[in-house]
Amino acid sequence: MSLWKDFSNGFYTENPIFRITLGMCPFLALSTSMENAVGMGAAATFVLIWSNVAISALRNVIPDKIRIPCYIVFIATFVSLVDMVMAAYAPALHKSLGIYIPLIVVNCIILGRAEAFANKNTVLSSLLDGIGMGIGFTLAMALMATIREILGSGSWYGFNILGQAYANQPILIAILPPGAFVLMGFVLAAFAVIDRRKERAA
Amino acid sequence: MREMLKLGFILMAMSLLCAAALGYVNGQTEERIAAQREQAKADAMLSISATLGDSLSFDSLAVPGLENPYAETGRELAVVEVLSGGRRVGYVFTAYRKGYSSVVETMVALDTAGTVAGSTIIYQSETPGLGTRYASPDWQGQLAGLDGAAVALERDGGDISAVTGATVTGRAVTGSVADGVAALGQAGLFGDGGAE
Amino acid sequence: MAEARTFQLSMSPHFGSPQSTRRVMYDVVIALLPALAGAVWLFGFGGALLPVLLSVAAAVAAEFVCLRLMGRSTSAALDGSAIVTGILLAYNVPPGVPWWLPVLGSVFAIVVGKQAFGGLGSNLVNPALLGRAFLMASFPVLMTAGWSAPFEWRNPSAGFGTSGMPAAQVSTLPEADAVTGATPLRAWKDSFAMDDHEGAAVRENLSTPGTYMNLLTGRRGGCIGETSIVLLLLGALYLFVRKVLEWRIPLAYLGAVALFGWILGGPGFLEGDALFSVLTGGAVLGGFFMATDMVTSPVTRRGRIIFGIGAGLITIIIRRWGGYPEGCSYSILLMNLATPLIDRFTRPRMLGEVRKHA
Amino acid sequence: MTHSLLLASAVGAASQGGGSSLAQVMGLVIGGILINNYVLSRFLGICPFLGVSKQLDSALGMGAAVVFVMAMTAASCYALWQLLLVPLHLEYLSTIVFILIIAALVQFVEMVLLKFSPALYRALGIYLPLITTNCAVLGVAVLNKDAGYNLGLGIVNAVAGALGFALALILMAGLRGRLEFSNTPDAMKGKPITFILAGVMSIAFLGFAGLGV
Amino acid sequence: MTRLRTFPGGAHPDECKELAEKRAVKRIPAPETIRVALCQHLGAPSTPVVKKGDKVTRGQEIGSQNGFISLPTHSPVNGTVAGLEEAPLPHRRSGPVVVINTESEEGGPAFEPWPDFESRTRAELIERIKLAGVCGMGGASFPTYVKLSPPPGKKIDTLLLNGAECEPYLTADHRLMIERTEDVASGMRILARALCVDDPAVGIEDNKPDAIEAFGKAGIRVEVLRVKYPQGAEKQLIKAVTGREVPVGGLPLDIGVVVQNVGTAAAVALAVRDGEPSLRRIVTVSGGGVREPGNFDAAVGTPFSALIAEAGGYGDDVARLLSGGPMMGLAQFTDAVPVTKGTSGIVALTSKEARRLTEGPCIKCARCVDACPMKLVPCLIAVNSEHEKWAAADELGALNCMACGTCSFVCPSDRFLVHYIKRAQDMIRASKRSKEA
Ligand SMILES: Cc1cc2nc3c(=O)[nH]c(=O)nc-3n(C[C@H](O)[C@H](O)[C@H](O)COP(=O)(O)O)c2cc1C
Ligand SMILES: Cc1cc2nc3c(=O)[nH]c(=O)nc-3n(C[C@H](O)[C@H](O)[C@H](O)COP(=O)(O)O)c2cc1C
Ligand SMILES: Cc1cc2nc3c(=O)[nH]c(=O)nc-3n(C[C@H](O)[C@H](O)[C@H](O)COP(=O)(O)O)c2cc1C
Ligand SMILES: Cc1cc2nc3c(=O)[nH]c(=O)nc-3n(C[C@H](O)[C@H](O)[C@H](O)CO)c2cc1C
Ligand code: SF4
Ligand code: SF4
Ligand code: SF4
Ligand code: SF4
Ligand code: FES
Repeated sequence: MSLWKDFSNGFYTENPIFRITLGMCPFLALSTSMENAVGMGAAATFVLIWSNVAISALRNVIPDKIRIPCYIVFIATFVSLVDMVMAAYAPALHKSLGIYIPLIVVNCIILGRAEAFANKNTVLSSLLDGIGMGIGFTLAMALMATIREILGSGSWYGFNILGQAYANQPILIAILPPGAFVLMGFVLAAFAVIDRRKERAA
Repeated sequence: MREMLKLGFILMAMSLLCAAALGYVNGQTEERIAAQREQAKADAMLSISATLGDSLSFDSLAVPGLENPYAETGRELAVVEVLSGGRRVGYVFTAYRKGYSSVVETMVALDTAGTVAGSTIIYQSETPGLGTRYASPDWQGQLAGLDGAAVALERDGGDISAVTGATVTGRAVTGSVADGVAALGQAGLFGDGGAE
Repeated sequence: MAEARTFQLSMSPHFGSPQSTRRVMYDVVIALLPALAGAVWLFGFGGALLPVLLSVAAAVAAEFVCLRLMGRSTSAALDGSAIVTGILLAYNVPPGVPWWLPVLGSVFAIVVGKQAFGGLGSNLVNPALLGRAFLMASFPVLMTAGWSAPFEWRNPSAGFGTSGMPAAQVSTLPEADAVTGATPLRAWKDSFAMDDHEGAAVRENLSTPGTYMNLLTGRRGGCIGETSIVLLLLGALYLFVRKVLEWRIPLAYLGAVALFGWILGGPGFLEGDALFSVLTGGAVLGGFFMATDMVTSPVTRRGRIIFGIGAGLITIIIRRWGGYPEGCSYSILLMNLATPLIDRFTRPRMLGEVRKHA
Repeated sequence: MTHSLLLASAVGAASQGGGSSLAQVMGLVIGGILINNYVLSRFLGICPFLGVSKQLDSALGMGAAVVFVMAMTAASCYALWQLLLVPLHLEYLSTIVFILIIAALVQFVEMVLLKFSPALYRALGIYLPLITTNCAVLGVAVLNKDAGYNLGLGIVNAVAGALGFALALILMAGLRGRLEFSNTPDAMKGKPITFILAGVMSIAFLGFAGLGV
Repeated sequence: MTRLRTFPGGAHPDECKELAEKRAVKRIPAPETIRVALCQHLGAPSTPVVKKGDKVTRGQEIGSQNGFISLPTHSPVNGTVAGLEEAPLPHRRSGPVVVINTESEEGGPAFEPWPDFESRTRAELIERIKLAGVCGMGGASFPTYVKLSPPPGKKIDTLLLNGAECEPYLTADHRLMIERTEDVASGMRILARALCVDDPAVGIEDNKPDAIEAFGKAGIRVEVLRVKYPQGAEKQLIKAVTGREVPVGGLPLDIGVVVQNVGTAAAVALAVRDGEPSLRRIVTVSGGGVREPGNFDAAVGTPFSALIAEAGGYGDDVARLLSGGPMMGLAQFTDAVPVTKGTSGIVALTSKEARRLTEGPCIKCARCVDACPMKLVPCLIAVNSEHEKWAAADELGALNCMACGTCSFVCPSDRFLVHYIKRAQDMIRASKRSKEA
């Protein structure tokens, strides 16, 4: 039961994006299309899982005083790994994610989970937490990317769904930087409304 | 002090471990990454030069007295000659100019008379749905067969239609190509002098 | 002696001026009407009147729905401010755009620009201008290409729709005597891309009394409400008389546009055209009706002057070097962002206050 | 059929080995501050932008700290890249090395400030640790490396980016001061309206798009 | 025409003076029962020295001075003390009053008349002004003798009489100036002598040409001012006439100026020249809510209801009853409150005249900023106060607000600016006090 909680926490209740609003930069920058969103989600999930695992495995070995630098080294290692592998096997995606891959290093979600969770829990729990948080991050990216890609390009995952007429003249701003901020504001407001409804119902 | 040393040692050890792991992965992927990069560019060069001949090969060409029309973007005009069976059949170069929100990089292939054989945008970061439309093969297709030095938008007296509302990017593409071709021409690469 | 009588208590003062927010807003609506008449004359019912009506209807409807959703009194939807936003948004789109464009812009202006922040008085930037900027970013083609020429609606067969015309071509049309080419500012800007000689000729053509006259009377391409300068000035005069407008922002803004237009607006230093700068684009509409939006401009006197000068400078910078031919709306939006800071650093010296010099 | 040297020349010299023109410097400065503002259009440094913009004083402090650290980062990352990573063919370690440099630098700056200027330390101290996890800082190191800027251009790029960050932060702080008094609907209070406000700023900054020098 | 002098800022409320301006002052007898407040003046209330059943005579002291900033109180009539009680008052919710059943109003001077006041010493004059219970009749009812006794080291060089009367409806000072010019002139000379000032002047707005003329004839220097509210506010009057600014947190005497209301000057003349304590005053009764507006010379302690009856009674619609004018006057819950020395007018407003009481959001139109005569930023202070940001309100100078109401008056959103600012002032003062303690 508690393992399930470790796993599912990140989906909604502790969703790193919508609840804690961490890791905003890649989220806002790369939610322009489903393709980017899923790519970034996968990359971040990979790093999250393995940094969580490595840190919880070594949590008794790493001296407390230098734990943060150690975490950073681990995280940077996994990030570089993803970077290289992606460049080798998915060059197009690698190109469109650009600078945000190395920036996963400073993604507060990952360091945050290391410090708040992996550092105190078993390897199994941490693994599940990593997967759960990763899925939560990816889901959030996908939600945002769905809205932005459909509004801003008239397509979803590259498939034209609103017709050519719309695709010729979409609400372009949705995939420009302002669109990311404004839509994020409305999504957060929607969450606030849903939460309030739930509270009242309870 | 000993404590410090110990901590430093542990951190160092961890870092080395990580570096070693990365070194290993790097070894596994380095060639592939490099090859990917080369391949991407080679494919691009090959595809725009396809009409110049069969079994093409490329070689960089030092052109004496070549002016650099791209100084304001901080780039240089570098020419590659296109060989078919050891014979020079054309040139490839990359043109640069600031478009709407980025420096647009257009790779162009010319025959030895300066006529465009093909072109492709290899880098741009223009407005999606607007400036980016210039990268479409359809639009690029308009350049093929034109005299490179005369490539221009209709607005500017040429033959090429601009994407509505994105003249800036269009000018960057056409203007930079024409500039490059003109520079090549001035250096005497076309016509008799060029054909050797 | 008579029984003591009792009365309602209230705080002083017990006297109020007859001004009310509603009255101020409807005064602005009235002041904007002459320019609407001008726009209909120039661009026709379909080209000008319809977009304005739709835009106002959409703004009021959006306001109503938002207030309803938030459980606030819906009567505020008719306090006039949404109508002003709707009109000004429509004034900021080119004539003859598809009907849904001003509607979408108005809805964005009201929902994102105003009601999300809490409605009248709470918004931080000018809603109408935000709506316009939203349209610019989303539909740059519709917003910047295909200007219909004045009087085209009355004589479509004459075919001086400028959509296909080279922007540089600035001619005086025999029939309508209008400055065409996409817009005068577009032509001015494009002149810098030409070779020196040709560009200078274009600019010279734009700096003539004939052109100024056409600019004053609206015989030129431009957004629905920005072209009829004379009628806009008439409306502004009405607002001055009604004490709705205060001189600082319009004067500082237009003064700065003229000054920097002269200093920076030309090919070289001090080679611009001050009068042309003020009369083209949206400077007059913006200076009197949009930079003056009280909610989003500074409250201090010095602040208002700084605001006007800042916006004027940015306008010219964008016109001369920016990606858009016109910078009026963005300049005001950008200064809106700085308004809280301006207010903070320009607090007036209180009566009797001796400022310590830091 | 092709070899890399050849391609490098065909694609032009991406690295800006030579001198840097004034136009290029101006372009970087205006680009970093206005056109491609780190926060409002490049999405770098969003977290501190949202976190430290509640008060004008802290925004000013954070802005100053970021300018300083980013300039230092650009310089030291350039040095390590050119002097260590490239000669030893350890380019793939750049991410690790850069982040460690930044962490160490922030520590170092903190110590130096504490020792030599306690006043400045008190003013900036609390913001310094936040900077380590500010993606704008690592971002500028990576951007400089990828663009192949020389030392001078790298520092210009970093300072311009940091000034852009500071500008956005300070404007935001002023606006949020007023937002507190706004009659914001309940559902919008807090984060939602802050994001929308950032979006509004970002729209206004579009006005600088395409600004050419 | 040269531009008339005035101060920066301010507003132009409808003057509404025509209702009572032409009505000569009517002296009305004291009613059967009067309630004389012991706290008419600013400072400590006087200590009662009579008890229920005592006979009192006109001019007799019924309350004795209680400290430096305090004054004695006198009985305006001959009669019997019916009791001492706590009763509602116009300027505060309630306070100690002496209830007197009136028998008659005859009687000679309470003090020795000094028609030759020129030959009296400064100290004698000031002592007399104190004993006569003279306090300011123009505003805060500050004990006049205190103002005449500047602390050592402060040199007074300017005496200004305040004849601005800028509040709408009020015409008491106006009538006083044209009907009793000589009293005001004598009072002015006495005050000038008490302060060793050579060239006193009276400031009058140009909407009272007859008063300007009357003073001119009496050989008094008149400073004509452009009509604007609040021209009569001390700091604004000083700025308009002398160009000097009273420093923030300071008093007029810091810049060598003393301002006295024209009514105060007349009271001083009565006290010194005629030996009369301060027993009566002129009250304007006006507003759309009374049938026959006018100016009345009434005994202190007369209930408002009696004056309203003198003015023909209430009209059909009375939304608000005010002590003072509509800008700064206080709304009264009952008309049973008595006239005090500071009661310059009683105004009954109809619902049409009275300000709307529904507040809209601040649209930051800056009218309040442009109008504030103290050059504050009222909208910002108010909004900070609304959100309980007292420190920020203090930084914006909330304490300098004199509650003149100009800002609320001009506000198109009908914001309760004065209310918010006063609340901020209370909180700031409270926190400063607790910090000192
Ligand atoms: C948000 C926005 C993005 C734009 N992006 C581009 C672009 O990528 N390329 C371009 O050439 N013009 C772009 N423009 C349009 C230019 O500002 C300019 O108006 C246009 O290039 C002029 O072309 P026209 O003469 O075809 O109207 C953009 C405009 C806006 C409002
Ligand atoms: C607490 C307080 C102390 C004052 N002290 C003096 C004083 O020492 N000397 C003086 O000449 N006036 C003094 N004044 C009187 C003021 O200068 C001013 O005349 C008085 O407050 C009436 O002003 P107003 O009717 O405009 O409110 C004092 C007023 C107050 C409220
Ligand atoms: C807003 C405001 C308006 C005032 N208007 C008048 C006025 O019209 N006439 C007047 O004599 N005093 C007026 N006063 C009071 C004066 O400031 C000052 O207290 C008075 O002239 C001092 O004289 P006194 O002590 O003899 O009353 C006003 C005060 C304020 C704050
Ligand atoms: C002089 C004046 C100018 C105005 N200008 C604008 C404007 O440019 N844009 C707008 O949306 N509303 C404008 N309004 C209406 C109103 O102030 C605006 O909707 C508020 O910003 C909404 O809170 C104006 C109102 C006045 C009185
Ligand atoms: S590093 Fe931190 S600040 Fe940057 S994107 Fe990631 S979470 Fe955000
Ligand atoms: S690192 Fe600091 S600033 Fe960045 S998101 Fe985390 S808490 Fe916010
Ligand atoms: S007058 Fe009223 S609405 Fe205007 S700024 Fe002042 S308080 Fe706000
Ligand atoms: S009441 Fe206070 S804030 Fe308002 S105008 Fe008068 S002095 Fe200024
Ligand atoms: S995601 Fe936090 S600073 Fe960029």
